Amino acid sequence: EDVTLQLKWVTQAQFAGYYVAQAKGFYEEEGLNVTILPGGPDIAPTQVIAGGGADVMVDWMPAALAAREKGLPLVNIAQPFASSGMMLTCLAETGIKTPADFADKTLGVWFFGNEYPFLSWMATLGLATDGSPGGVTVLKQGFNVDPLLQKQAACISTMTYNEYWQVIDAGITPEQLVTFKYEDQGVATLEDGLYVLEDRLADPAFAETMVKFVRASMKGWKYAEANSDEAAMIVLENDQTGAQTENHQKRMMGEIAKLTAGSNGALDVAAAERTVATLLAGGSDPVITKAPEGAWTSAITDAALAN
Amino acid sequence: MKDTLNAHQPVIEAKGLQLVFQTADGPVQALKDVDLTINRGDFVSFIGPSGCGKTTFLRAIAALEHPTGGTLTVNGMTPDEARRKRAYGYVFQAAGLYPWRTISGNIRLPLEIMGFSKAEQDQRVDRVLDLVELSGFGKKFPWQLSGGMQQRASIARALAFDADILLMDEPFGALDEIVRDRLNEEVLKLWARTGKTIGFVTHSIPEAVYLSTKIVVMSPRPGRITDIIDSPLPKDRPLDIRDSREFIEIAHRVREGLRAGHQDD
Amino acid sequence: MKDTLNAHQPVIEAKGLQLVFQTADGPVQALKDVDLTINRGDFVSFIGPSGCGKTTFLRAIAALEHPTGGTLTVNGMTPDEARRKRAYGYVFQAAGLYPWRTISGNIRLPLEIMGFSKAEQDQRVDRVLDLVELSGFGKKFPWQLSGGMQQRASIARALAFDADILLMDEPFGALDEIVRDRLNEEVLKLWARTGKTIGFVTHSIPEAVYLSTKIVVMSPRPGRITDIIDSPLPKDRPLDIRDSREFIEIAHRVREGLRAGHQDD
Amino acid sequence: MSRALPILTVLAGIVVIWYAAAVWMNSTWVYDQAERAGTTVSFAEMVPQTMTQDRPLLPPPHQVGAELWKGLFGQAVTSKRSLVYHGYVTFKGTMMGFALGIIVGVALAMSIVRFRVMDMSVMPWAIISQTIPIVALAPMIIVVSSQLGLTGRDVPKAIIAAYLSFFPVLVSMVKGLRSPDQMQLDLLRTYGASEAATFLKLRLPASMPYFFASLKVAIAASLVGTIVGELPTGAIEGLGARMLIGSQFGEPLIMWAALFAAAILAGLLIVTVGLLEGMARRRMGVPA
Amino acid sequence: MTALWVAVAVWLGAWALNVALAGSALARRPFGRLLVPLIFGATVLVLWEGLVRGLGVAPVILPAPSVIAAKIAVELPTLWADFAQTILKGAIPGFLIGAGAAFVVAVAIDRSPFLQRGLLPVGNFVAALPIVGLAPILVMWFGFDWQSKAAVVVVMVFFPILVNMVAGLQASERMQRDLMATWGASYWQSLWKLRLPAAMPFIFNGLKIASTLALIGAIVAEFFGSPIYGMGFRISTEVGRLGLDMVWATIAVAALAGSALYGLITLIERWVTFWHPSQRH
Ligand SMILES: Nc1ncnc2c1ncn2[C@@H]1O[C@H](COP(=O)(O)OP(=O)(O)OP(=O)(O)O)[C@@H](O)[C@H]1O
Ligand SMILES: Nc1ncnc2c1ncn2[C@@H]1O[C@H](COP(=O)(O)OP(=O)(O)OP(=O)(O)O)[C@@H](O)[C@H]1O
Ligand SMILES: Cc1ncc(C[n+]2csc(CCO)c2C)c(N)n1
Ligand SMILES: [Mg+2]
Ligand SMILES: [Mg+2]
Repeated sequence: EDVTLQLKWVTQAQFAGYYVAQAKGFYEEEGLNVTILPGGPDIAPTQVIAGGGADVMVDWMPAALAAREKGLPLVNIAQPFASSGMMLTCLAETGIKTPADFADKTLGVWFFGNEYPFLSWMATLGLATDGSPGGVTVLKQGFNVDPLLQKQAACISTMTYNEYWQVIDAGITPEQLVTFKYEDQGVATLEDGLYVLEDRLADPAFAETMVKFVRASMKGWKYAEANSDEAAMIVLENDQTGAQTENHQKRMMGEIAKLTAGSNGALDVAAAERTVATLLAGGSDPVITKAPEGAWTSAITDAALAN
Repeated sequence: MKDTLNAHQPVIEAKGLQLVFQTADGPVQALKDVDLTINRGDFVSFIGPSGCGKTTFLRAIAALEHPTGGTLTVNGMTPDEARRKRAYGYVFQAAGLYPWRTISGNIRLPLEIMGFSKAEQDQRVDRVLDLVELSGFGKKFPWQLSGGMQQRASIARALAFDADILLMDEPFGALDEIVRDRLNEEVLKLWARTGKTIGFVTHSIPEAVYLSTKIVVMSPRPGRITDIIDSPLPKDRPLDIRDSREFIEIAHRVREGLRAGHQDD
Repeated sequence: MKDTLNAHQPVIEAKGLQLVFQTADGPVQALKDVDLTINRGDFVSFIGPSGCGKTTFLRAIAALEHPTGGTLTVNGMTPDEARRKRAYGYVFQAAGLYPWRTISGNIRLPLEIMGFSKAEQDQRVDRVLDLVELSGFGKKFPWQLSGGMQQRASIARALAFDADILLMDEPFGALDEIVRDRLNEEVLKLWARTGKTIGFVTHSIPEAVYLSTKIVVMSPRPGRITDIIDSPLPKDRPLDIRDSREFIEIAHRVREGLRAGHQDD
Repeated sequence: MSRALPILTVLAGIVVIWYAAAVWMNSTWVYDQAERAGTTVSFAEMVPQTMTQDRPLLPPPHQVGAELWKGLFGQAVTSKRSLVYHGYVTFKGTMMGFALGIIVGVALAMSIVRFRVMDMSVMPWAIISQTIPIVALAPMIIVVSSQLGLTGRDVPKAIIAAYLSFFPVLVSMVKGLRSPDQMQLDLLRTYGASEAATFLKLRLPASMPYFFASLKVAIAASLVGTIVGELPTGAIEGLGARMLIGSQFGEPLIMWAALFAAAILAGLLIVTVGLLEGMARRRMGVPA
Repeated sequence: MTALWVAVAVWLGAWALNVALAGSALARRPFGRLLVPLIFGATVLVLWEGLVRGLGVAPVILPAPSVIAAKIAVELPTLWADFAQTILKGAIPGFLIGAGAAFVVAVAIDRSPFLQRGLLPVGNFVAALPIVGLAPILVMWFGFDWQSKAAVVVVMVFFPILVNMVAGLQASERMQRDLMATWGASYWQSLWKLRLPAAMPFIFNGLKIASTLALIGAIVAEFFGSPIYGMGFRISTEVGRLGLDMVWATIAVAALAGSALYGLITLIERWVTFWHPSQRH
């Protein structure tokens, strides 16, 4: 059976589990022929899956829920990432010590569907994001950490597994930085999960395929967690740009393993509900306006983990 | 060719011809009440000040313009029918050779369009190149030839497919007097040899007198014929006929006709 | 103007003049061993087949080309110095009006460049427009005028600033015979009135004979002077002087000279 | 030699200015780092430190040169680390887009010249099409073409490249097909030539100089389009993907090297088109 | 499905109408020249609407024109703010600076054939640099706001205008230049009175090409970092949010702005180069 998986970003250790599952033949064992499509700056996985370009995709829950409200019935079938790796990294020299100090500062944020957790957090903090006085000035940050190095922003969005280390690599010591993990601020939202379209899930054959897919993928993830360096090398082999480095990927894999730890693939409904609550807390402009129904199912993971 | 025998048979007949151009500034009457009959084998020159409609008349004959009044027939047909029957060879003021074709290629062009066989094409190209003394230059491109040679090539092109009627619009305007004299002689020879009917536009009085059996003097605003002079000169004309009394008299009459047309300037 | 009195004083003197163009195909000898003296108030015509160096010689006088040998002086200076002293009025074959300026604006252009006052400019523009019979057309743009009118405007432009030496390169090439006759008469009048020194290139034998006090016949490959004919015609020349015996004789001599130059074709 | 000298001089000038700018721009970081470390650096100490940074604001020429060298010659050309390999991927995309652009441009130009209604209705929209940022359409092109069953990334990439390259061809060809003057057209009418003959024997050859002139612009546009298209198509391979990855992973040198590789590729393509043009012109009898 | 067939019928009908219009006398009047492309544009929209409805295309892939129009109506203030940021602050100043710089450089190198022969090939090279490579660098150098967008635009428009200017300065005919020489005109006199006016048709050619580049440049540069408004920001963000109606609304604004800029330059061109043969028929 053919399965096409659309990733949310370029080939990197963030997606190690799937590459490992493929390289180690876990998919093959299940009788699956999986095509992994890397993402990129202009690829919205939600749009790809809506257009029939993929069967299943990796995305963050806020983006998936927002798309669901827009009428694209996405359903979470598995959640390999138990914790969130997102944080805000600030230069200590700007004087920021607590979130209260964000007022009147410039913060770098990723958009393209990655902005929802940030907007919810700011709403919780009561900080306006439209640039009005007393609020924060938001920048759409590009793909790199330059805005922080160039001091164009006081803080930027970073992932524990990638951008944070780039700041460190650039020559700034951890002591010169102040970081705020969403996890610690109580505004964590669920990150990389697997999503499919609801109507397709109604087809038992497809559901069966997804069961196999999730089972193999989780096997891949657990292997990657346990064999972090090998997993990084597998990712590196799959990077066709040849621009990724061993260093980066090994370190990223190490950090990713911390996020997948404790997940067997089954969605922690409490965490999902917390995510929904965070997103609903957006004050006048919440990311989603009502609690979704049927946005996740345990049917697939239940079946996958049963045997 | 077939009818060369019955000369003096009218080939081109214009009766009350009118041609009005619609322009942004209003209508321009380019030709008014033009009556003219050209017989088979005639050599007719058109002379007149700039803008008097010489070119327009020639173009009307070749169905490149459409008269807005009167009648115009060519071999008893409409000009358009005659054009489709390939009755015309037309030589424009500038040589107008296609720069991307060699001289041979340029001459071959009408033959290709008219569907002559390859062998026939080759043979005709050779023949007319010879006729205008350009043998050996067939492989050159136009810009490699002098202005006079280009002009001869364009005449060769018009001759290649043996149209009955040859229309030439100031073909020698850009040439110097000596070259012009020589080409004049050659056109005359060619005409004598082929018996074609020729319409010829020029600004030069001596040229008109030297070449023609009939000189049509035109005047502008609106373009009309003011004088038609039948030349009494013999068909055989050495260059120094231009010093003869008869020649000078005709030239004088043409000049007077022209001057009259200019009076209203 | 100041020296109008001492006529017959040499204005332009060429001795053993050589001009070689370096081209991609090797050097082209455009002028070879040209010796010529032009006196103040002379009207000198240059005639010769295409490519014989007429234009090149005129351009060398105006410092637009630089001789590669021999000497050339204008009023005892180098041509370049004379140019900077604004000694020349130059009329090119094509009118060469600037299309973005009106006729007045075109005539005013050299005056602006030479720093005439605004009032002086207006007055001169009016005067020369009148001279070439274009009063009333000052506000038109060049493309709104006929070719002949454009040519007259370009002559007006060359006259506006009263240069001592007027160089004209086939100024009437594009005009019909009648207009040409009229402009010929006017150039003669102007020359008589102003006493300018005029260099004039033409392809027309009658024109050269009618206008000049001195006719320079040239021949090509390499460009050289084959004959210099001093005209015995009086300064005052009605148009019908062209039917006189003397005129025809000079024309004949010019024609012979030209024909000789063509022999090697 | 006489052609190379001016270019070399200008390049030398650029290199000098570039070094000066590199020192100036990269010095900020040196001073910042010194301040963070609580030390000070003199000018003489600063300059060398601007030449060797990992993340320079403006890498000096030798750094870019070294990275470029490594990318081009540091490994087998088939390796995915080789810029030659990625250059080839981009080149392939460029050529596909270029070919598609030429076909579309020429076909549209032909119908515009032939049919007045096409001229009046399509031409303004062709201009408008170029005011739409292609990157905005890129994601949709990908999705739509995958819906049409074209799962490969080559076709969307070629469409994006063609979108940019058809326009110069269209504009030039319209001009070129209309370049024959009235006399040249009238000549064929006196021959009673058919419309097809007029097109083949006159309009088409007369348009060739315009056509070739447009090709240089079109191939450069096609290259830019391909590189743009390499980001949303999954940033898998090609120079565009390397630029993105270089930027994303804080390796500006990778990005700069890819940028210069793209410029070199552009130069090669333009020169090649120029040579082809020269050959065609000679065959069509244009003086050298 | 019926929607599709209705749309196709409308398309065919309108096309027939256009064929008739283009052949009629109306086609020669400004009104007709505007009407025909507008009808064409309208039929494209109808066909698009029909396709989307008839084939049931998901709105997250391609929204119908009616949906886009509704979005434009609702979001006017946002669209205006984006327009002001990207076009008024980014594209237009960048365009003016780039054109000005090209002008100055063209005049500066005009007297040196050596510099020209060196600079122009290198220029061609730079002009072929992909904007997606340049934009991140310029954002890094000039910050997130409009300055970096203007810088991208400057780089993009500089060479096309320069190349055309240099060609234009050489466009005067030899005879026209020789005339200036016979009058003993200085360099600046012949520049102002001859060579610049003669260069105008070329310069406008360059400006027209540059105008579309300016727009694209300003928008694309926002993909690589921007404040949270601007047309490029809007497009890149809304694609990620599946707000395709807003994406197309912004594209419509971009096309409108681009056409307006192009049209404006064409008008000025007509006014300045009224004398050029291409401007009168
Ligand atoms: N296509 C056209 N549209 C409008 N007016 C035209 C057109 N062609 C010619 N005319 C006008 O018709 C008149 C006659 O023009 P024509 O070209 O026949 O003159 P001509 O005698 O050949 O002049 P010349 O000796 O200058 O070639 C002129 O007033 C001219 O302006
Ligand atoms: N700039 C140039 N470079 C190279 N050769 C030139 C140049 N200008 C003229 N020539 C050559 O010099 C010779 C004389 O040219 P010139 O223009 O003076 O002839 P002309 O007598 O004015 O001819 P025409 O009557 O055709 O105007 C010709 O062979 C011409 O090809
Ligand atoms: C337009 C755009 N900008 C930034 C990101 C950043 N981002 C979001 S998740 C992720 C993975 C961690 O490296 C990264 C880099 C994006 N996806 N799209
Ligand atoms: Mg005519
Ligand atoms: Mg000459």
